[in-house]
Amino acid sequence: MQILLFAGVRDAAGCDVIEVTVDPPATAAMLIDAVAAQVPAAAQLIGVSRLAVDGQYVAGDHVVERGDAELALIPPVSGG
Amino acid sequence: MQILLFAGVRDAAGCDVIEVTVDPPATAAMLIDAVAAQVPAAAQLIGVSRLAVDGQYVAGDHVVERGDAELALIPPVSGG
Amino acid sequence: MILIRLVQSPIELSDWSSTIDDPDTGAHAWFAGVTRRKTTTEGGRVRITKTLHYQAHESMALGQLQQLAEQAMRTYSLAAVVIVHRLGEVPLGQASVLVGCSSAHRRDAFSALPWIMDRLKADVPIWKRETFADDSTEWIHP
Amino acid sequence: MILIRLVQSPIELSDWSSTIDDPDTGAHAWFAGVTRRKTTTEGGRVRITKTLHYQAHESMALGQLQQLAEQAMRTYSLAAVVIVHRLGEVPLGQASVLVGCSSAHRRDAFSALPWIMDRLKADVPIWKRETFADDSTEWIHP
Repeated sequence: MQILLFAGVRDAAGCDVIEVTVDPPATAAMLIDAVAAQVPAAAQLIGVSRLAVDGQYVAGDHVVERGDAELALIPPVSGG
Repeated sequence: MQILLFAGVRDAAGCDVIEVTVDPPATAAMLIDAVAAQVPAAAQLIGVSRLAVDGQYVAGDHVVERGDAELALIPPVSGG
Repeated sequence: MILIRLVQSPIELSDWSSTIDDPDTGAHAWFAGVTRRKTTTEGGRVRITKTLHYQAHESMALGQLQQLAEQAMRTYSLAAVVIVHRLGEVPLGQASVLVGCSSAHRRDAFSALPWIMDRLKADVPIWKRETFADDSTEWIHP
Repeated sequence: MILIRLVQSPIELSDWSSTIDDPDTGAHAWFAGVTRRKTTTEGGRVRITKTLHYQAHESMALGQLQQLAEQAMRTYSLAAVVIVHRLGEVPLGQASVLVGCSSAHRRDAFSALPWIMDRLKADVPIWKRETFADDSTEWIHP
């Protein structure tokens, strides 16, 4: 599954989007762990990030279905 | 002593300034009562007004000295 | 920086917005009190306002505003305060008062604005006369 | 009325100030978050900021801002809410965010502004990268 990356995680990964593979059923927490495994330099920041599905935050135990939903990894925000 | 009038009290009195006479020592409360006696139509409003001496509110027992201090009767305000 | 003004012409926020700029502030907050069409009385009746007129004891109002601005600066660690009050006729939808302040952090600016407005409405010798839709008028003495 | 914008150019309050006008509102309140020169770290060290850069998940940020504006409208009986956030480079002294709202009574507008800013800073996917005086950069992930 493809996951959009932002800010510190994007810089650490060196790309805007990352491909991760997890066995279904894939929970948000599993996807976040999979990203952390691929970008170990930002593992701590990824550990405090949230997953958003189609623009809405989901809990760690949310099961992400395969399909065309947009997945985004949202590290702690600092707008304003 | 001359006392500046404003808003509802000014309209009821029909003038911007009123002359009142009280025996010294004149307290703020006595001056306010003297204005109320001269403008009975606004007595209730005058009763909830404050006296200001040279732009500062004073308490009812404040003794007003004769001289060139500016006295103003300040009914409840409604700016903003 | 404190800026206090009583004005007879329309208050445009854009004319004043740069007055509170300061490189060490991160928060700018503004409040404008605007002439409202409807007032609901305590009895629940809706009165329609046609226009407002403001009168002041001008020298005392300037002094009282200066005092409360100084106190707000100290209490809320503000870098700047501007208070502009309009006098005379204020048509519907126009601002009668504008208060702005800047601070390093937003909590201070957010706390200062209501504090300044509460004090202004309690102590600054300015009075509002409402003209209602039926052309009756009334000085407001809350 | 809700107006949500992400912009790449300077935010001028005067460009937006009329957007919250409404004849039944008596209170207009604005907050601008401005790039500050000094930041004091938790350890008490003062860092000098040279410039800021903002990045967003734009579609999600617009959706989240719309949701929180709708919630603010209901919670505080607002007539209008406008939220404008700048993206890209934001030089010192310029606004990164502008929030405005109008309500019948001032308490609601005063309460809504900090509520909106707190929610924005907690949940809206926008990130700030600071460039310090020594040209080092850092994404802020509080």
